[in-house]
Amino acid sequence: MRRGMRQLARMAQRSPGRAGPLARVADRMPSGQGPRWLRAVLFIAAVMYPLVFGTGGITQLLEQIFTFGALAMSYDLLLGYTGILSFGHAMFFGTGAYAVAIGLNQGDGRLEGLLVGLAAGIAGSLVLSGIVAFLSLRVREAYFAMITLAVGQVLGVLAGSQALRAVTNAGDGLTVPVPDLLSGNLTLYDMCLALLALTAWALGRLVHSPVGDVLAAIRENAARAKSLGHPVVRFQTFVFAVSGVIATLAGAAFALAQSFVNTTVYDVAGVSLNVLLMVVIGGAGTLYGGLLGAALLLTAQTWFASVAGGAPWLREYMLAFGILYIVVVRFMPKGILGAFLHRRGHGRWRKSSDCKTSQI
Amino acid sequence: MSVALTLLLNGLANSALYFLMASGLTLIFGLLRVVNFAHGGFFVWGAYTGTFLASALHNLAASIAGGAAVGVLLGWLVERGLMRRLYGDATQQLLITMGVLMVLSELVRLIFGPNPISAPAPTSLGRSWVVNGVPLVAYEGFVILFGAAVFAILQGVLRGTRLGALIRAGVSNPELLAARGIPVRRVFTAVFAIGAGLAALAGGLSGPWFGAVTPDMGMDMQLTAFVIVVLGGLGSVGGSLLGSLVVGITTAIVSYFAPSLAVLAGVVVMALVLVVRPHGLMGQREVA
Amino acid sequence: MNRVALEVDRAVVGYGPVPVVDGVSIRLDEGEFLSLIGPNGAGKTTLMNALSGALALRSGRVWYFGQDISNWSEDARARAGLGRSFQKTHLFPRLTVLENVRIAVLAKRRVRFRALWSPQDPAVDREAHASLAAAGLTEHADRPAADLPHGGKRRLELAMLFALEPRVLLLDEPTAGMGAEEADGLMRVIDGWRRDRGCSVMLVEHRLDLVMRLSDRVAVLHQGRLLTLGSPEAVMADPEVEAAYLGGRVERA
Amino acid sequence: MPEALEMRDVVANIGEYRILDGVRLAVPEGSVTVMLGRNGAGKTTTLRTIMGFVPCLNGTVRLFGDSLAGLPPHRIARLGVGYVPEDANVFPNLTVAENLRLALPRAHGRAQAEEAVEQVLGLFPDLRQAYRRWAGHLSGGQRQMLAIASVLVSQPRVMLIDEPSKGLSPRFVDLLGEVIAQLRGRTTVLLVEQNLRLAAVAGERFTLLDEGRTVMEGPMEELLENTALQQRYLGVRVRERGN
Repeated sequence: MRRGMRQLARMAQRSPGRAGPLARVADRMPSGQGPRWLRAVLFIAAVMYPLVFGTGGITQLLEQIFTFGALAMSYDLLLGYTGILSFGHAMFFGTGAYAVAIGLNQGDGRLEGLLVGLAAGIAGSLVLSGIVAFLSLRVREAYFAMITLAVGQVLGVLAGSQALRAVTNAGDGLTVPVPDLLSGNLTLYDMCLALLALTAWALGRLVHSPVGDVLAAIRENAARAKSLGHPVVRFQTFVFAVSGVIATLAGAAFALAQSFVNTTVYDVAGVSLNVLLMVVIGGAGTLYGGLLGAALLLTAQTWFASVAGGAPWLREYMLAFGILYIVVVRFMPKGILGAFLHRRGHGRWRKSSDCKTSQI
Repeated sequence: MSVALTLLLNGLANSALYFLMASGLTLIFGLLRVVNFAHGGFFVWGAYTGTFLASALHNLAASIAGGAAVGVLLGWLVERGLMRRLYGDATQQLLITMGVLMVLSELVRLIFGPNPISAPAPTSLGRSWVVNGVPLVAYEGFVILFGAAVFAILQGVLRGTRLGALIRAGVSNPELLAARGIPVRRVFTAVFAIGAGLAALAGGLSGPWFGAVTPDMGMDMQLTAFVIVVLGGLGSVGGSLLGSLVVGITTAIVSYFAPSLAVLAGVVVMALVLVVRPHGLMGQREVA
Repeated sequence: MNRVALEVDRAVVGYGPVPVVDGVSIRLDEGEFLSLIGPNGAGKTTLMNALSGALALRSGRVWYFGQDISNWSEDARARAGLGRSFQKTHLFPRLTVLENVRIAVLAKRRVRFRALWSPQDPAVDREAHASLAAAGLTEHADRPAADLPHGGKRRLELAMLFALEPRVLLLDEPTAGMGAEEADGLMRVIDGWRRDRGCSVMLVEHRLDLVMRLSDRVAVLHQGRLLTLGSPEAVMADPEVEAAYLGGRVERA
Repeated sequence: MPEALEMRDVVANIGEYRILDGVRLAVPEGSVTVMLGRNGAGKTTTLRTIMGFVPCLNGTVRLFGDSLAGLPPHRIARLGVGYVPEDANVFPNLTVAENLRLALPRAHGRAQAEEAVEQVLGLFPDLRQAYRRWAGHLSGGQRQMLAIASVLVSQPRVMLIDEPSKGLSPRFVDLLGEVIAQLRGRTTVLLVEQNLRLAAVAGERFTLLDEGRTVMEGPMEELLENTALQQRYLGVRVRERGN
């Protein structure tokens, strides 16, 4: 799996000359230049699509795929690259969405409102990630999962609470007045695509930098990384913050693209678990797996919704996803891209350093 | 004064429900080393089964027992079918239990619909009195007594029975337990099923307590239970009692003065405790 | 004459009525090779853990080149130059051998987040290769660490330690599970490297022949207490050591 | 007549490490056999393989002629194999009494259980005094006694004892030697021990392990007389002292 991961990390790097020493293992992979070529074609196709076919249902779906793809890739940085499990990624996504929505509402749809909102959202997310990391990373892995879940849920309840109706419009949600500069479907479409491209570039660079090597060390054997002198908690906090900021941007883009925000952006099942599902299905630790998962799930979701008229139970796609999710975790822990890329079988989640030998 | 007493009783009833949830969670963690994210799913199934049976049978004992039985059955199935193969792989277990929560909640939504279903208290416990300005609600008293009884029974079982000794032994060293000829896997299954049953019991009791059941109540209760076990210290039954009391009473007080902030109260208390004691009030540092 | 590299003063480690390490004081001079011996369960590994910061002291202090590091975290001590190896190999099994060493080089160079803006430094790779060469692993550089034979894993542990360029090496049974000749070779690598760099070594080891040959001084731990500390000859001649540690009639040579 | 315990060409891995690579072992009924070898030779893994904690990849493990292959540890224990691990061999959060009773089959009636416990307490008077205390509060020596006692109480046909002398003072090591000597005839013992002195006192036969294989076995005297062998495989030499 390591090889494929590096392969993808290298793909994400524009200049091949910059491929560092860790990429050497990947260099021997047979698949070579194919994926990079594919990536360029997909990018150009994504840019061209609305120019050729115009905007409509499909571009709306694509906008969602781009924003959720960026969100899923930021989540993969946590789960796949650093090996920490969060059930509350919605706390950042929702904060970004609400910050932009509130900023634009208070600023009467002017660009300044957007910028102030965005800045406030990013600052809020940084503070949030710092607090959550401080509370939970010192203890044990499970605490991080529990506390992220709790904090995410609390924010959702706050956003819907009557006490904050003046700014959040409580449970009714906010309509987002899109600034003139961004109005027009194509601009928003391009913005979402730009966010995705930027995320892919930044994350590719991050996981391939020396910091990325340290993250891999933490994922493989955190105790050893610490005993070698790496400040593990500091790195985990940093990754959590980076991932949070990207998720905040994704939330902001989502709010603009939908021009409406309500408490569902903080939803555990709808966002936190959905994005987890995307990464797990696509393949954790592959960077682009999350994007693949987002594309599959969102397409399926749209399809379910469109055929649900005749069969209302199809609206319950969350149930189907839940079952799918259990099946994937249980039987296909590498995910689609992971299984495709990695022929050599090392368990993904297993920390093979401390092999369990007991047969009880 | 009467307000304080009212809030105290209210808080104690909350605490009793929370304790049922948190003690199961903490027992499962202590023995299996798994944080069971599916716990809220067992809770919601207990609540719906209880409500359904209550409307069909009009018998409180039968409906609560039926809810608990469903919880035990679900717990048994989940442990046997999914958890068993994943011991020693913490991340994958967390992911699986989360998936189970999703499926159990969605199944409830599918079968019973997304809207709240009212769950009245049985007529025998629907009465209330006012004593010196303090309203005493029969069902509230029932919940408090029930919680206290479960705590006493749990302590009794853990301290005084062979099963209790096995559970305590398994918490400290499951491998040695196997070496003494005990089928540890079966103890694991039993504890997981008991924990699930306790959660479902909490569900069955909380229908009439909240007046209605909704598919989302599992997730909400689950979060409160997490706050409690983190607060009290994961793996300690005493800690979950203490945590339940703190969170239950705090929630009652805060929801009286500022209802919309009630959900914040528990999390803020938890955060404050974690700053001072990262391993919770009664939790112990993991021995390396 | 020599500076004191590491000093532990009346260390007590472990809870409960019987501490695992109970009031041990040892001084390690700069450039010195000191071995820690004692029967199984004497508290040697626990003492190592307390020195490296993996375990907290219940009481007592640890000094490192005159600085009180008793409250420093494990990673801070490692960054200051206190390198530690483990009784059971403790690697990044899915990364390649070279990558394992690179992680150590990066630890020494203190990766900061600005590394995100600067491309990979080829010097990191060079240093990693140098450490691999010192441990005799060059030809295995591109294998996953998990695929190495046992002796190779031991050498990789060493290469990672060397890459940290520590001023003090804490070695916990580096030859565990090795054959006699292999162990001998490994110790020779360690000793050569030590002489080269002038760093200090504290070694826990069961093979007394190696201990006696290499050590400047030997400390005997028994039931959490320091029994004797002296030259190898003095320790071997000490009847108390034989009685308590070696058990009367039978003796390890 | 089959041996109480017999291993042939046993191969076992822990994680990616091959730890056992050809262990051969024959423990006659009623004997005390000592397994020796330096650190990392595979002694503990051999015991854990017998117990079923480590899967046996190749070769056979037989108890009185019956194969133990593929059985889970608790089944092996119920077949009469008692295991005293090196560390963590009592339940510290249980009392001494609870530790002793835990291993008794449920089929035992109360009276029968009392009798079994009583019998074992006769061997370990120290434990009788500490009967109601938490096992975690015992001293190292008492804890080792409790570990042996709580296995003995279920009257195993074969006992596997892993380095009981670890961390004990010489006085307790002597006591331990007496206890193990008393086991002779009552049950069959496979003892892992680095302390050659205890081995010499307690054992009748020895098995020598090196790098995961059996290099030699035979009567204890053979090993005690052969200093070259000790030197080679144990790094140990026997020397007469004081005369």
